[in-house]
Amino acid sequence: MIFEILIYPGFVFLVLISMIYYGILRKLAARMQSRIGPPIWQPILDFIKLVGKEDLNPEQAKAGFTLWPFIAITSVLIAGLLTPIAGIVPLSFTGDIVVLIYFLAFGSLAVYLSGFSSSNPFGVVGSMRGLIQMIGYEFPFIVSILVPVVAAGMLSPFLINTLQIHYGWFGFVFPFAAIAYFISILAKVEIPPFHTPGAHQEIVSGYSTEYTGTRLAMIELTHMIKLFVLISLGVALFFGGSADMVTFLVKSLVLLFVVTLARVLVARFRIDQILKFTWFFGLVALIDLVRVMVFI
Amino acid sequence: MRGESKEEKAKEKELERQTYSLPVGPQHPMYIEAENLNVYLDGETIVDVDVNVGYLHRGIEELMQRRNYLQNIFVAERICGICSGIHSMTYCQCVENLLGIDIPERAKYIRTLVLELERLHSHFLFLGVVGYEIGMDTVFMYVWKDREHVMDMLEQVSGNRVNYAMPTMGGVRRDIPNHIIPSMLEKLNHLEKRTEYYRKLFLRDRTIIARSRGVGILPKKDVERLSIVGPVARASGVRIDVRMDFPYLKYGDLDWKVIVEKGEDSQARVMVKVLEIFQSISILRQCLKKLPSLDREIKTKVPLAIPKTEAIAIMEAPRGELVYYAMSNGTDRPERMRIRTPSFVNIIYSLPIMLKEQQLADLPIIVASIDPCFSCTDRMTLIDTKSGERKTVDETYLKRLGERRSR
Amino acid sequence: MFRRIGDKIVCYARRKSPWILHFDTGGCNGCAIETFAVLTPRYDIERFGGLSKANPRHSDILIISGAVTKKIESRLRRVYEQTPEPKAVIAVGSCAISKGVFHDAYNISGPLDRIMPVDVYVPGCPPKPEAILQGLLKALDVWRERYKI
Amino acid sequence: MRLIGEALKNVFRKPFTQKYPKVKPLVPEGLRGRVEHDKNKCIYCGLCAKYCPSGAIEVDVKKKIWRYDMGRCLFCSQCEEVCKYMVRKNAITMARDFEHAERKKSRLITIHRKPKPEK
Ligand code: SF4
Ligand code: SF4
Ligand code: SF4
Ligand code: SF4
Ligand code: SF4
Ligand code: SF4
Ligand code: SF4
Ligand code: SF4
Repeated sequence: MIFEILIYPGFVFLVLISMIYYGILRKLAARMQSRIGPPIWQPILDFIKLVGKEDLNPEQAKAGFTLWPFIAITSVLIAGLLTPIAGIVPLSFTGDIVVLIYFLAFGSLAVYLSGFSSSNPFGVVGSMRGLIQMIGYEFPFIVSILVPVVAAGMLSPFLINTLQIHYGWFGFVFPFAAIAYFISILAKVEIPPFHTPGAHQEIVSGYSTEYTGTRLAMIELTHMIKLFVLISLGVALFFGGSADMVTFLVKSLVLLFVVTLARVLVARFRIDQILKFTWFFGLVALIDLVRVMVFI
Repeated sequence: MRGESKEEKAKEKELERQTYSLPVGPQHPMYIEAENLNVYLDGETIVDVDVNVGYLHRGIEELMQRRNYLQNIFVAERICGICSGIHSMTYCQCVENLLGIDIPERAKYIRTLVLELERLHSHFLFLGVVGYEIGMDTVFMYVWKDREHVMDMLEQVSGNRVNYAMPTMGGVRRDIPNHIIPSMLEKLNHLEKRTEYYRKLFLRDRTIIARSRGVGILPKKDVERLSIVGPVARASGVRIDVRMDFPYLKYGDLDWKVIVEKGEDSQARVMVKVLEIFQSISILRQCLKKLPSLDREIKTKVPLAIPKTEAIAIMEAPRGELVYYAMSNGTDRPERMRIRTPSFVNIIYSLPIMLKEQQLADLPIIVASIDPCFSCTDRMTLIDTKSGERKTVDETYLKRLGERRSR
Repeated sequence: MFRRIGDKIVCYARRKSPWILHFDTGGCNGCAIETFAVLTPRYDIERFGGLSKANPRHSDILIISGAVTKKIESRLRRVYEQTPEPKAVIAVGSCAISKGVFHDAYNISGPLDRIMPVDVYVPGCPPKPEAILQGLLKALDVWRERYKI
Repeated sequence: MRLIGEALKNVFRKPFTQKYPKVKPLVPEGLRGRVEHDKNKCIYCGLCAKYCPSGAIEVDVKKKIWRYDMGRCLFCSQCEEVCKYMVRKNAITMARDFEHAERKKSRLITIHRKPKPEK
């Protein structure tokens, strides 16, 4: 149990594989742009470098400036522990999918609050955009997760995972929900077209503008872990689940490839366009939810 | 820019109370150069903008008055690294107008060729930057990848990728050898294919359209009122292009047409540039076809000191009309240089109109769509320091000067 | 002992992940576009782990081009202060090294090394992107020596 | 989304990137890389210094010293032209190498003195 929580598939494994996945994303994106790109362990190097860098404390920072990044990373890590990875869930109790949703949302919230606490105008605008974006994507996210939950009649992603192994892929049974889920992965991790809160060209680095060193490393790592958690949750809920490492890797890497494609192919949305877009897919996912409610 | 009068100050106070301001620049990812826009926001909507220029002001006109004519070619070139060619060529043209001399035919073709290559590279750069500003790195990467072919050609022709140092007084400094022409034509074919791809991309890609259509409207009447120039004006349906209106070098003899779009928005400005790339490619092909049949003379002799007169030269830079005015005093240094650049008008006057009531998220694409570049905006404006007198130059006088321009 | 190994790892990571900030301080922006070109497929700074961050607080290496004008000088100092240690400064182009063609213009307060310590000089007007890359790689070596373990 | 074909193709294509530090790029014949000065051909007339737009060359005509600061040079080859066409000595040529990054500013400076005539 302790081994599962701390090493595999717990904290250490989670952190490492998230970074590698992010590295694969960067490498793939570079190749699609016809560049060589960084090695896939690049995020690890970035992380070590950031930890070794000086931490600057801006004068105008408010209380919690240091705290929020760590809260953010803790909450996504806990969310990671609740997600089935290759058929193992380190932490498990009844109703854990609800807890998972809360921890993921809280992870994002903490990141945005960190932007507010830095009192930098860019940070504040970025956080504001992040919060608006959250209104957008939480709806399709929750609806799309509810679909397999209601269909399976249980709240544990672990059990849904195993159920799918016997009953076929929920992604095919509920395609709309699967698409909405995919959209909300992009939105939650701020991958294009949803990189509005950190839009480089408008507001420098958004909420993380004032952050340096370790705290910046935590914010970046939060994103990477969020991406990995969402991808593996997607595999568990929609893509047939996985009982062993090989199927898990194959399925999650395919999903990662699609995420990379999205990152490479589309332009950034404006905040009003984001709201329209995400709510549209939320409504689409509702169709599936209604189908589940009526027919099952 | 905000004045100092009482009313304006009161207005400013009022603005500050209602809104919050966001400094964009001088160090900001939105543009390569340093410039400062103070954006007043209400939520995500832009209420007002202050354009604060001058961060790159180096005092070039004054500098040019202290250097001799030959050195000034390179000073003029370094007003800006993007249209470096047009600056040095307009300068040389201006000096040749002072002397009233003509340059050899081959030199004219080579100058035209370099200018069009420069327009190509500048327009490709612009397309890439547009992609970058709307958050589409891939477009930026692809366009700049193809731009490398143009840079290769420029390097091959002139010996440097950015500051070509091609023209000199009375001609050009380097000849284009015949053996590089086939490879250049090949590259042009490749570029044409790619441009066709980008034309479809910018015209049809859903996400690009969502971000650029109907954004940053600059009505035709404002363009005419504020005398905005270049592709920005052409995208609002105003047919101005110095190359056609007052043909210089070989533009009068070549076959091409002015691109005009009616859209008035960011997308129209992008499309104007895309279509101009095709025009440039066609002009380049014509030049390259003509070159081998011309005789090899590329330079005429010019005296180093110029008797007291004055002259102007106008050319179409990638971003609009560029005017050089020079006054000589009998020595080998100009008495007065004055440069009027396109971006100055385009930035100062059109930005506040286009940005008002827009979303903050559209700021980069709007700013990018007029292709701002601040190096030439921030030259210097100085009234004759030596005599202290200030001449008023009226229109007929300018016309008279203009007539003396050699073709 | 563990400290030393840790330091070595951090040092290695630093050399493999230079995040750059480019700032044009009043040149002709020829150097600016060439620095921009370093990000693009042909030169691809990302294969050395480099990313263009455009935010001084996130960057490790400042690539500064252009003769420093008087108006921008204070801003430049602030950018330098906002960059957390360890950092390196690369002066790109003749303008930044010695004010280049603007050496006697009245509104210039450069050269760059009067304002901040410069680690690597990349001459050229503008230098080829390859030369800028070479300067960057050299700056990484400087690092290893300056923060040597 | 129109980029999708191009992007997918690129995954399997060779990247466009030059492997720069390992493989040196090809440079065109006429590249203006660096000023190369032949101290034997030079007559130390100082004309190149007069026409250099940035003052990168300084010539002490009396002591016969030619000093060149690469950190200030614009690589415009004006000096080459002056020496070739005005002085007709051809003492200056433009070399094609371009990797000049240095850690010390002083290493960018070249000083040439007129060599002692050999007996
Ligand atoms: S050039 Fe002079 S007259 Fe013309 S718009 Fe500018 S400031 Fe006004
Ligand atoms: S218009 Fe722009 S690119 Fe052209 S010279 Fe001016 S600053 Fe440079
Ligand atoms: S008008 Fe002249 S002095 Fe005034 S900001 Fe513009 S360039 Fe500088
Ligand atoms: S003419 Fe020159 S000095 Fe007069 S207001 Fe315009 S920029 Fe200023
Ligand atoms: S004084 Fe008048 S003519 Fe002269 S530069 Fe200024 S606006 Fe133009
Ligand atoms: S060094 Fe040359 S190219 Fe670079 S900014 Fe200065 S003048 Fe422009
Ligand atoms: S012009 Fe030629 S000969 Fe005269 S000093 Fe310069 S290099 Fe020597
Ligand atoms: S190349 Fe140009 S700037 Fe360099 S020394 Fe020669 S004349 Fe001067």
